[in-house]
Amino acid sequence: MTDKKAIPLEFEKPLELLAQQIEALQKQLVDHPELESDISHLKKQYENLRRSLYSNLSASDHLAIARHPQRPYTRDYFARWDPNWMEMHGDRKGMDDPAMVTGLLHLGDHKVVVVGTEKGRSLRDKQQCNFGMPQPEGYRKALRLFKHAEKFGLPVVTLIDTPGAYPGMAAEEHNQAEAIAVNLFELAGLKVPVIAIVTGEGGSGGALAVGVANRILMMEHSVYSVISPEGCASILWRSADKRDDAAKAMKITAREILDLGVIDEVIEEPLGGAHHDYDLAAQNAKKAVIKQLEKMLAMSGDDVRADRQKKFRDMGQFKEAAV
Amino acid sequence: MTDKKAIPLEFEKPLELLAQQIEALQKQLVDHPELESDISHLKKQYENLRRSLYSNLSASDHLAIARHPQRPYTRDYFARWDPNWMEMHGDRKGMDDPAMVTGLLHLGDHKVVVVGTEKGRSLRDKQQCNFGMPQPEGYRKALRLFKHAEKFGLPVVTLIDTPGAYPGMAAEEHNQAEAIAVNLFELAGLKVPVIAIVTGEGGSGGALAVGVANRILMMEHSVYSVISPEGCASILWRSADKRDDAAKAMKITAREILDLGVIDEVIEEPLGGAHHDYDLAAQNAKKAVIKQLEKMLAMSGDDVRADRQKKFRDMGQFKEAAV
Amino acid sequence: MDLKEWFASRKKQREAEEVKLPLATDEYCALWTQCFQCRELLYTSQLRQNQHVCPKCQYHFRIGAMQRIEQLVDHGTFHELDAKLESADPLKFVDTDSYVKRQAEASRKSGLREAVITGEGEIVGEKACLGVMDFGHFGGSMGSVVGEKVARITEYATEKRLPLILVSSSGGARMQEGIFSLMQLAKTSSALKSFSDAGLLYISILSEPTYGGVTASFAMLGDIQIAEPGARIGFAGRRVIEQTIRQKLPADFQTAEYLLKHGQVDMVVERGKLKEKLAYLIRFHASGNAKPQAAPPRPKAATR
Amino acid sequence: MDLKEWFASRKKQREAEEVKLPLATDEYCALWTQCFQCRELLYTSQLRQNQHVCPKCQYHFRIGAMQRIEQLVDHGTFHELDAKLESADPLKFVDTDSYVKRQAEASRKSGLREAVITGEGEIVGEKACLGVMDFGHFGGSMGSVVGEKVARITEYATEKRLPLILVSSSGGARMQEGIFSLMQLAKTSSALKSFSDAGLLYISILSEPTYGGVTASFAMLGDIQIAEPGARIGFAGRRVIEQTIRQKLPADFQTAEYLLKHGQVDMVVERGKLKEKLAYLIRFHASGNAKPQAAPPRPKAATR
Ligand SMILES: [Zn+2]
Ligand SMILES: [Zn+2]
Repeated sequence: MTDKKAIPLEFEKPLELLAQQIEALQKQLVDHPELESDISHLKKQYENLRRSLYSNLSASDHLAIARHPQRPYTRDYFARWDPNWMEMHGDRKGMDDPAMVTGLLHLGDHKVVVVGTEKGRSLRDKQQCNFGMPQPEGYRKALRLFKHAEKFGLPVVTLIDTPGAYPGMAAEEHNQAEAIAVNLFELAGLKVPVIAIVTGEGGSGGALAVGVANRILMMEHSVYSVISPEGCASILWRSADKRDDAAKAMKITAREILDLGVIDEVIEEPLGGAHHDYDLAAQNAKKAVIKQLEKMLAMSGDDVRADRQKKFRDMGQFKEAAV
Repeated sequence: MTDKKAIPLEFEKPLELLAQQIEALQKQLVDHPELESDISHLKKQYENLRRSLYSNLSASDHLAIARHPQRPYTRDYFARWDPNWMEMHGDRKGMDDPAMVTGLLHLGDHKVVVVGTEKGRSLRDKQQCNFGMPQPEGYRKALRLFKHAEKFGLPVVTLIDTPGAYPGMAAEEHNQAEAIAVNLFELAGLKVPVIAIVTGEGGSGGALAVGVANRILMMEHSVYSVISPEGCASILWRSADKRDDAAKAMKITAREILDLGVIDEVIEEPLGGAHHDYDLAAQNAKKAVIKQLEKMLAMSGDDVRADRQKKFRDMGQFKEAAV
Repeated sequence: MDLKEWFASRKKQREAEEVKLPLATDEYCALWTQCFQCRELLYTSQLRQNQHVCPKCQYHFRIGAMQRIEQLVDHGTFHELDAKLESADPLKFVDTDSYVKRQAEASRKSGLREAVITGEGEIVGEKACLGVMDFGHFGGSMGSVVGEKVARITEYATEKRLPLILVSSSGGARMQEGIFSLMQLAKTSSALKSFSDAGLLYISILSEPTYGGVTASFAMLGDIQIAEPGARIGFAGRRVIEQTIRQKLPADFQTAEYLLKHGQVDMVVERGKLKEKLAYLIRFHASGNAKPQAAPPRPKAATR
Repeated sequence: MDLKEWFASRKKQREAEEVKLPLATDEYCALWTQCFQCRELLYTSQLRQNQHVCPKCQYHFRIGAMQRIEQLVDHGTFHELDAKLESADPLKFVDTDSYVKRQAEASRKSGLREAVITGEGEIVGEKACLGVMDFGHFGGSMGSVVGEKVARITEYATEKRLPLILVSSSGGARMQEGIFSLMQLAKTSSALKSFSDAGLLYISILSEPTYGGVTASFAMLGDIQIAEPGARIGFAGRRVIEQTIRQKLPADFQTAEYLLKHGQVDMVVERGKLKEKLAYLIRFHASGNAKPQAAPPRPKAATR
C-alpha cells in the first residue's frame, strides 16, 4: 500500500488540501520556476502539520484509523510473517467460521499456532466474515487450536480486530456467551505462552475471547474497549452522536490502556497508520511478538500459566471501606 | 404393564388362539361344569406352548421382542431405579437432543451418572426422539455427562436402545461420524467405571457411542448388531425380505453374543419379554448393574481404564498366515 | 455476620445518614403489587411469603441479593465476606453525570455497596460458598468490585474445598470502568479454571435478567447450569439482535425455557424448589468423593 | 521389506498359484482410461505418472494402498508390518455365498490379504508410521484384521514415539464379521486415545470414499484432518439419507469441499502436494517438542 492510494480520514482533510495545493503548484513549476520556494515552504508545512496531527490524535481519530477500511487485517499480517503459513479450518462440528482464522506459522525461528479475528477485504469476504464478528463456532474453532497448541507445546499468538462477537439469532441459540466464557476459562489454563496483539478494534468479550494472554500488545492506533463507543454513547448519553465523548471517557487508545497497566506494550505504526505500509506494520508487530515470546520460553509450563493467571488476577481498581 | 394389555407378536399367534379358546370355554363353564377338565387341559397346553415358544426363539423373534412397541424404554428404567433421579439437559452448544437422556441417579447405595438412548413413548415423543436415533448433538450431550462423571468420580451407567445414529442431512453436516468417534475415544480414557446395558436394539456405531464400557450386559431378548438385519439383507441378499436370514447369520441375540465373548452377562427378562412386567425387568437390570459395579469399585482409576481398554483390545478373531 | 445482624447494621447506617431510604426492591413500597405477567393484584406480604412468585401465574419477580440469600441459606448460617470492598473511579468517568455520583445513587437505591454479595453458609445443612448478584444495584453491572468479589469467593471455595454457587442477575459489564470492567470477565473465568481443576462443584444459577459480560464469563461456566422460570438470559440484548438481523425475534427468545430447549441449561427450577435441589446436588457430588483430584498434567515445555 | 521386494514377492506368490490375476486396480487393464468426471480419454501411463489425477479436470482417481504408499513414502524406506494377518470366519457367515469364498475372491481381485497395509517409512526423510486402506479389497471394509492392524500400528507408533498417518478409504464395517466388526471401531479409537495421551501427532487422510464405521472411528480422530479433492466422506450413505429425509441432497453433499465448509476437515490437499504437506506437518509438530508429555491426571477413585 503506498500513500497515494490511502483513503484520507476526516481529520486528515487539512493535509489533503495542502497536498492538492502542492500538486497544483508543481504543475506550474516548468513555466514559473519562481514557485520553487513556495512549494518547498508548503512541503515543510505539510510535514509539520502531519507530525502535529499525528502527535495530537484524539480518541476518535485513533478509532477512525483503527477502523480504516484499508487497515491491514489478520491475513495480511500472517501472510507477511510467513508466506508459507498453513491455515487450519473448522470447529469439527459443522462450521468453519471465516471470521476466525487459525493456522500454523513460522515466526522467525519459532513455530507458533496463530489465531485471529478477520474482517475480510472484499465486500463478499466482509459479508462472510460478518465484518469481523465471529459466531460461537468461530470461538470454538479457536479453542480447538488452543488445545492443539497445548498438546504439542506450541506457543499461541492471537490477533484481535473485531467489533465484537456477532449478535445474531443463531449465535444466541448456539450459546455465544458460553463459547466466549469457555475460551476465557481454557485460555487461563494453558501452559504454553500466549501473546495477543490488538491490531485494530478490540471489541468487548468477543475480543477478549482470544485475548487472555501472557502479554497483550496493541498497535499504536488500535483501540480496545468494553463496548463500542457508539454503544456506550447511546446508553449513557442516550445518543449515538456522543460517540466521541464516549470514546474519550472510556480510555480506549493504546497509550491510555498502557498507562492503566492493562497491556504490556504499544507497537509503533508507520506514520499515518498501518494502512500506509503493511510490510512495516507487520515487521514491527513480528519483532515485538518475538521479543515477548523469547522472554517466556525459558519459563516452565506451570510458571507460564501462573504468570497469565496472575496478570488477570491483578486487573481492576477498587477501594476498601473503613466501616 | 399386565399381560392382558400386551400386544401379541406374530410368533405368539398360536398362544393367542389358545387363550381365546380358553376364554370361550370359561364363559360356558357355569352351564356346563363338565368343561372344567378341558379348560384345565388347555391351560396346561398353553403353559407348555408358551415355555416351548420362549425357549426356542429365532433371531427374528428376539428382534421382534426387542422392537416391541411396548418394550420398556430408557426413561422407564431410570424412573424405576430411582423415582427422584435428576435429569440433566443439553450439549451447552445449541441443542438438547431428547433421543439421548442423561442425568444423576441413585442406584441402590451408589450415585451414578446415567446416559441412555430414548425412543419415546407417545407418537409426539417418538418424532422428537427420531424414534431413538440421536443427532450428533445427542452424542455430545452424552460426552458432556461422561466428562462430568469423570470430574466427580461418579461411575457411568448407559442404556442402549437405538436403531442407530440418525441419518439426516443436518446430522451429517454437524459431523455425526466425529461425534460417535470422539465418544469412543473419550470413553476409552475414562477412569471411572462404565457399565452398559443393551435393553432393546443395539444398532451399530450409534449404539457403541455410549457402549464402550467395562462391562456390557444385554437384556435377554435384546439384540446388538453392526447393521440392522434389514440393511444387511438388502446389501448382501439384495432384498430386505431376507431380514430373517440376515438376523440369523449375523448372530445378533444376547446369548450368541455372550457365547462370542463380546458381552459379559445376559439379564433375564420376565417370561414373554420385558414389556410384560416393567418393574421386574428394571429390578433384574438394577441388580445386575449393581453386582458388576461393585466388582469395579475396588479398582484404581488407572486399573479401571486399563480394564476397559484391554476388553476392547481383545475383540476380534483373525488368523496369522504361515507365509 | 448473619442476616439479622446485617439488616440491623444496615438500618443503623441509614439512621445515621438521617435519610429516609426506600426499601430495597420496588415491590415493597406498596401494600399491593401488580403481577407483571398476569396483571393480578397481589398482597405484597403474601407475594413475599411465596418467595416473590405470583401464586396465580408463577411469574418469578426479580429479587434482591439479600432476599435470595434468605431463601437459599439456612437461617443464621450466612457469613458475608469482603463486605467492605467498594468501587473506585479509575477512569474519572463522566457522562451526563459522574460515575462517583452514580455510584452513590446506586447505593442509596439498593442499600448495597456493590452489585454482588458473597459469603459462606449452609444449604439444608450443606456448607457452600455463595455469590449473589443484585440487579437493583447499578443494573447488576460488573465492575472491578464485582469481579474481585467473585474471584475472591471462588478462591476461598477452592482453598476450603467447598462447592460454589453463583446467582447471576446482570445487565453486563460496567462501562464506567472501561477496560477494567472487561478484564473482570477474564479474572473471574481464570479463578474458576483453578477451582474446576481442583475437582470442585460449581453451580451457576441464572436469574432474570442475565446478559453481556456476566453471561459470557462465570455465569456460563457452571458444572451445572440452572435457570429460573421465565428469566431472560443471553449475550447480546434483544434489540441489538433485532437491529442486526432486521427481523423480529420469537416471543420466547432468550427465556430460560428457550435456553433449556437449546441445550444451554441443565434444568429450569422454580424458586420454591431451588434450595432443596441445590442441597441434593451438593450431596450428590460430595459425599464419598471428597478426595482431591490430582493436579492437571504438565504439558511439554514450550518450543524454542 | 521395501516396495520392490513386496512387488517381487507378490509376483512370486501369484506365479506359484498359477492363476492369471488381473492387476491391482481396474484402470491398469487398458491402455486408455476414461476420466469419470470429464470423460476425457487419458493415456493410462500418463495418468499414472500424474499420480492418478486427471490432468484436464483434476479428478482424483481412486488408488490402491501400494500406489498410495509409493506416492507418499520415500523410495526403499517402507517396511510393512503385520503382513501375515488374515481374516477368520468367526460367525461361519453365509449369505448368497460364503464369507470364506468372498474373502478369496477379494484377495484375487486386489492381490492383497486385507483392506489395509500398515508399516513404517520415511516421508521426505521424516520417520512415520502408516496405515493405508485399499477400497479395492472388499470395499475397504473393516473386519477384525483391519481393526487389529490399525490398532497394532497405533501401538507401534506410540511405543516408538512416531507420528501416525492413516489413509482411509472404506465402505464401512464388514458385516460378515457381525458384532466383531462393530467392535473394531472401539478397538481402534481406544488405541488412538493412548497414542494421543502420549502427546503424539496423528494425521488422518480421507480419500474417496470413506463411510460408516471407519469414518465414525479412527478416520475422524486426527489431530489434523486432510481430505483429497472430490472425495466423498460421511457417516450414512447418500441414499439412506435421502430415503430418511425424503428429499434430494445437494450435489456437493459429503464431498471433501463440503466437509471443509462445514468445519470437518482442516484442509483439502491435492494429491500432488500431499507428501510435502505431510512432511511439513510432521516437522512442525516434531522438532524441539520431542519431550514426552506427562501422563494424564488420575481422577478420583470411584464412589462406593
Ligand atoms: Zn401473575
Ligand atoms: Zn477429467
